[in-house]
Amino acid sequence: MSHTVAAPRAAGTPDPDPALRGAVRILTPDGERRDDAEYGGQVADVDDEALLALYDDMVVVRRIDTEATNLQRQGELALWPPLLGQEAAQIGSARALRTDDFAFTSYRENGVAYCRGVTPAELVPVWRGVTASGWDPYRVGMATPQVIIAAQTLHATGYALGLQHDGSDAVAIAYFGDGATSEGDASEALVFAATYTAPVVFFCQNNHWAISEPVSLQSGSSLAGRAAGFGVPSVTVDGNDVLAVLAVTRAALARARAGGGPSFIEAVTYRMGPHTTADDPTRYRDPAELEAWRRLDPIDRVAAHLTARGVLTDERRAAVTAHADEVAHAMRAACTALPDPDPMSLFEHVYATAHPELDRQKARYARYLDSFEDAR
Amino acid sequence: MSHTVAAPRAAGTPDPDPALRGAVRILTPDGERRDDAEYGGQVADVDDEALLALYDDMVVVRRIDTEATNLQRQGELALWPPLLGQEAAQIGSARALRTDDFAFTSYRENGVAYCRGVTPAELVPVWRGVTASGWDPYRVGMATPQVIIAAQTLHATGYALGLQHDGSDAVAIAYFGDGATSEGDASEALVFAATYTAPVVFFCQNNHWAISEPVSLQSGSSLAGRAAGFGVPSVTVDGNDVLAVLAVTRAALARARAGGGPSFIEAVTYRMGPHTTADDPTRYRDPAELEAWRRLDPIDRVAAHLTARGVLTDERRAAVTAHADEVAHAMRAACTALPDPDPMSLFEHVYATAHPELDRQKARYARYLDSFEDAR
Amino acid sequence: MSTMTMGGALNAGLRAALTADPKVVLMGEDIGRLGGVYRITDGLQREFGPRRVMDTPLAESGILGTAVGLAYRGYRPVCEIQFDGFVYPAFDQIVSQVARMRARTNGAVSLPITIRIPVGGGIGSAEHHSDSPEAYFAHTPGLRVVSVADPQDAYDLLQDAIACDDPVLFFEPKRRYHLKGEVDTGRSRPAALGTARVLRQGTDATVVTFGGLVQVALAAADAAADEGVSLEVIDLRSLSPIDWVTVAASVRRTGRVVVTHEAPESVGLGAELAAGITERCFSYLEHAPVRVTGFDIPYPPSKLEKHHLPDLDRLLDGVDAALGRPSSFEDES
Amino acid sequence: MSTMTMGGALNAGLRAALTADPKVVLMGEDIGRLGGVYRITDGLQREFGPRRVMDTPLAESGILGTAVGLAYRGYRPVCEIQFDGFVYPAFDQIVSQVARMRARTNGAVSLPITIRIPVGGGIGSAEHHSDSPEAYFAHTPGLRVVSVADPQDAYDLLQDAIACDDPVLFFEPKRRYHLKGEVDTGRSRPAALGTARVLRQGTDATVVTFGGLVQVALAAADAAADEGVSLEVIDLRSLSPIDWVTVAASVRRTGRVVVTHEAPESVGLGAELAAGITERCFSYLEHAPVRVTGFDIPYPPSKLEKHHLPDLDRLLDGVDAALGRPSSFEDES
Ligand SMILES: Cc1ncc(C[n+]2csc(CCOP(=O)(O)OP(=O)(O)O)c2C)c(N)n1
Ligand SMILES: Cc1ncc(C[n+]2csc(CCOP(=O)(O)OP(=O)(O)O)c2C)c(N)n1
Ligand SMILES: [Mg+2]
Ligand SMILES: [Mg+2]
Repeated sequence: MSHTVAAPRAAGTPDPDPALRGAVRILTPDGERRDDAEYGGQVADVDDEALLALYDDMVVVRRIDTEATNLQRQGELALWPPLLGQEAAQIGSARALRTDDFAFTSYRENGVAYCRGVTPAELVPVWRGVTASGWDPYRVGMATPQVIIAAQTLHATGYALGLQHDGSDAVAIAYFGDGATSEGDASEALVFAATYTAPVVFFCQNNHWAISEPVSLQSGSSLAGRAAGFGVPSVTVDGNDVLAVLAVTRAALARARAGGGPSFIEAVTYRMGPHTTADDPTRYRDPAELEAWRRLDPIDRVAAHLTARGVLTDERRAAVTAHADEVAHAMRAACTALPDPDPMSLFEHVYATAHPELDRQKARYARYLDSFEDAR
Repeated sequence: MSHTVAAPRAAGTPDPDPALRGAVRILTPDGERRDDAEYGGQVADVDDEALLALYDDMVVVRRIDTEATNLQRQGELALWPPLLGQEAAQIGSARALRTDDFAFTSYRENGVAYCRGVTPAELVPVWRGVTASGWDPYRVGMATPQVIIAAQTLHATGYALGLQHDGSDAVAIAYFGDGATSEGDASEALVFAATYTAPVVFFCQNNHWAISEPVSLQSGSSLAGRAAGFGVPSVTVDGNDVLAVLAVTRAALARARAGGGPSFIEAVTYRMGPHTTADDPTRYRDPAELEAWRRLDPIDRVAAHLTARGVLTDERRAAVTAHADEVAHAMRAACTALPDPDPMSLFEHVYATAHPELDRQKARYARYLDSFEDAR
Repeated sequence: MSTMTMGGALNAGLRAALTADPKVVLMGEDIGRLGGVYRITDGLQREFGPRRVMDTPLAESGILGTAVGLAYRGYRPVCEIQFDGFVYPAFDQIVSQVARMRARTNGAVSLPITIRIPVGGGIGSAEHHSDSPEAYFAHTPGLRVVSVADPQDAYDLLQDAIACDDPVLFFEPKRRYHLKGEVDTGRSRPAALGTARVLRQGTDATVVTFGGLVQVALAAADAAADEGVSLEVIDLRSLSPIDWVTVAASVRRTGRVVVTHEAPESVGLGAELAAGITERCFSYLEHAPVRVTGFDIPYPPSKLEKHHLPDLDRLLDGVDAALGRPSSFEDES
Repeated sequence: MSTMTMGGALNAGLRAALTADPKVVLMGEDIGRLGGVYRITDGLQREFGPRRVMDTPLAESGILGTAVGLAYRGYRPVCEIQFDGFVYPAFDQIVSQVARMRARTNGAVSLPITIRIPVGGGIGSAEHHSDSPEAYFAHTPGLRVVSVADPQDAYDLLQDAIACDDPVLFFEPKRRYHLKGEVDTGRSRPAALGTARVLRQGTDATVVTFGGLVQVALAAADAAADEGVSLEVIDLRSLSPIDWVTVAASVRRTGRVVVTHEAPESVGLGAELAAGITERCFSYLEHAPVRVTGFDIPYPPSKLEKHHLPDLDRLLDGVDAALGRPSSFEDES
């Protein structure tokens, strides 16, 4: 038999971006809420107030993002990877999770972290370079950011196997980018997940870029179609539609909880900012592309919808802004107050059990530092 | 949109093995030659005499395989990886190649090597442990066997890029097993091949086993379907049907030559022997499975067909057997005559250019060996 | 107390670990029904089921990467890499994930993963089946590296490795799988992890080695004794960290040392031993530490391996060098 | 002769190689339109086209594996690995394929692949962006390893590496990309590949280093001179093979040596240097070779890196140790 990738299902709305054609979409860019035969039921409970909460989340994480970017520009952080434009993908998916689910992410998922209960003050220390880790993964159900592209897809799969062995109905979720799909680890994760029917959700944010490389360099066909080839059911969703993302993630989680195994979600979104604060996207991308995506802004459409419904009044809008400002200011204050780490902490947490060689190096370095004290 | 793997195309013959259902098949297990609407034209030129030549090839490589297995049992070879049962997959595909095409294989493709012009005497020295390499890859258009599972899939892809840069219409072909599809390298090769539209054919012999592991452990769905998910057109073929394999390989090569890029062929076959002579398959597989596959023997069906057509007379059968015996005897003679290598050859071919440190080690070892000479 | 091969002792050790701790899971290629290509996991899947003794897809990065996730969830994965030469596809997960996770999480996450690898040559095998990759891992902070040499140690150290909250690379010299010895599986004993042992006492020179060469060193000591040379033999056991106390004490007594391993010489474990010994014993040394190792070449075809691998004669040649006697070690520069 | 940064010299070197030999192709992540995250390939895709300067998918094993195939077909791939910490996914292709292909084919197949890697710390970067992985590769037979320290050498050695029929790991200390110097791109000169250079002559002790620490060693030599201590400084340049002739000659003259690198100490390049120097210069040594290196820890958060990386003061502390003066190096065992 000959195989070809299944054709995308008939498009609901005409859309300039081919990647979005046929993607699950519930809230249109104009703010119109539509039903979706397959996934609509997953978010039937999301009323105006609930949607407003999602709006609040998105505004807050964008504000965190802006503040952190400023902190970097001001020299308070060494680096920051902005999520600008990806708020719906992150909030919609992370708000679908249960407390006992577990997220393994890359560096860009500060919105996910926020939803998991990582405090804004915990988000910045790593990027300031004062510590290896901002939070305890077990407290929030989220691993610390992974820098090695795609490595966490396997960690999530293994964690899911552990959940399966434990007889838990919790689920592991892996977050990664479009670029990450090229790494062997991402494919091996699909193999392992399919083979063991592991309760894991692969959540790919196709933000169209891997630093300067467009997604077309990573794949000639749809990323969701790739997962299907591994026997992992997949879906493409409008990643800038927080309701649709919530819906498809809930569906994937439900399948995993019921023993149905892994799923793959391709959230089609756009990295509106630079790769990191060290990057200059004007070197490689067309400003027109950015403009086109601005019209699909994930926050604007929720605002439009809620405003049209009379829910998002000026007063409530101001309250959301105030909340965001408050979070951002707290983060800034916490950040600038962070002390430099103790030099001798270099030697901590390398091993769990005694290690004479490292102890020797530590003792020597202590003597070395002391010699400067003595010299004073 | 939701993706699922395309359903296999309607089955032509009822077949006990699901993997074969819907596979391209031209010569039935009973020896009946049928047409195939899509691929039949590729082998329209293969008349009785041409088929007899393929029969001769298969008998010879099976005989080589048996002889080498015996050589191992007799202590003349350290190890041998039998191809028993995979003759049609290897001969059908390799006979589709042009001289200037290039094959990158694993350790089991002795049938491919035979077709490329590797002499039987060149097949055994590596397995005897007297040399690192039995042949010059450039003379025969085939790399020496790859032991690291799936590594060669990338080499073939890179070679294909070289062909593309050169403006050649030659093609690279990678041979690998069902187990190999799990390795990250195999997936990365599909990514690179798809991205660059590289003229490479991925030829997967799904022989149902990776040592003791059944193919179901590597994949929950069809291996050909996996390639399709990467945007690489793929086809499943009855790997025990030499004509069908020839046909689909010719089609894939033609696409590549015309600039159509990579293809993936899943040849469904069966490893009738042990993994290697060091393996004992009775520990892990059901003898009934082997029996079922014996009925699909790749040589028997050609013999049945040619006998029914009055082409394979007793006389011609005897001639083929005599040819096979002659090749086997020559291989045995060459093998047992192989001298042990010179100890100082240890230091050869590590670097192309002078390397003082290795020269020092070499000189020291020469002095060391001399000291024994002196002591005599 | 019973007689076992080293392979048998490892099998018994895995069984004991699976029995003692429900969090222990075994992962690897062909370790289930087949019991591993060396049968080290023989019968364990039948006994403990496919969830605890998992045949994995053919992907080493996948094995280690999922082991990280399992350990993150509180399990103690014991991964088998089928042969030394197949550990490299997992290198990234080992050096960037397994080794660093504790540091990365400020101690919140332990990855008590044991990575068992049949290593080394001497068995007439094909390419990629005879590597000695210990230096790569001994250079990597966050890992512990162990190499066993006999049945009792194999049993004991495997228990220690699995119980250890740090990740451990556990090297099994495949040419000693059939080595027999008495094994006491019941004894209570101090953890041996991290310690070397003096296997034979001597006064003229110290031979430091590990794994498959321990037997060679002992045989060399016998041969040397016949010629009136008294060799002390140390089995390092722990390659990271090195038990410098034991090693330095010996070299200070003998004043001469030969280190030997199968891996290539340059930047091998022997370099660390020679450097560390010189640092600790400089004024006691009568001669520079001598290295007798595999050459700086890819592992050769099997008919040549006897030339590549240090054997009794090459070791004694090195001892001659250390003793200042005529040897193939001339003044080279 | 013109003034260039090291990054500029590398860019000029790549341009020269692409111009000189149509078989040279560049491969890597973000090297095309962006010109690489460090802009080392800036403008080259525009000049030579996307076939010769190839942006690759995000997969390091894929980059090296396809480079093997391209080299098999007669090309000379120059691969950029974006940062040191991202070379490990390609480790298998490098150690099992790139390093061994010549030996595996009895010399029939050459793989003249250059693997460029920005390495090392000192730039305040995130995890996995400051590793010094040279020991892994210097331990691997079949590879050559080069580390450059200034613009002229960067230009020259890059030409040598690309022209060499052996695979070369080419380490670029990223904290020196902006270091400026005079570069003569036209001179004809003997190939420098494989040779060390004495950058400063001295009599009291030899400092052996490479890459990013060369500037530190030169500064330390200045500081030591102020205190009346005369240091000889050697830039190793070639980490595999090591130019023992140059190193040993110096140490025989000075009798004391400090080796320094950023990588962790255990089984690092410093171990090989200390061992090899002791073997070659034992009777000339007044003190054991001293190692001043990064600690045996995963690279720390950036606010701590100044403590982890050898700097002028730590280097002088090591020099004190080598001179037998009070230092943090006590008699440890
Ligand atoms: C193994 C590895 N290779 C390369 C890099 C360098 N790098 C960091 S982010 C990045 C692009 C990732 O793109 P994508 O997966 O799409 O995620 P995004 O940044 O868009 O969120 C690259 C190449 C890395 N971190 N790890
Ligand atoms: C990277 C790597 N891992 C493991 C092995 C050990 N090994 C050798 S052959 C084999 C099974 C391969 O199965 P498959 O790809 O189906 O090929 P077949 O042997 O059936 O031809 C394994 C696991 C190896 N050679 N390389
Ligand atoms: Mg992206
Ligand atoms: Mg197979």
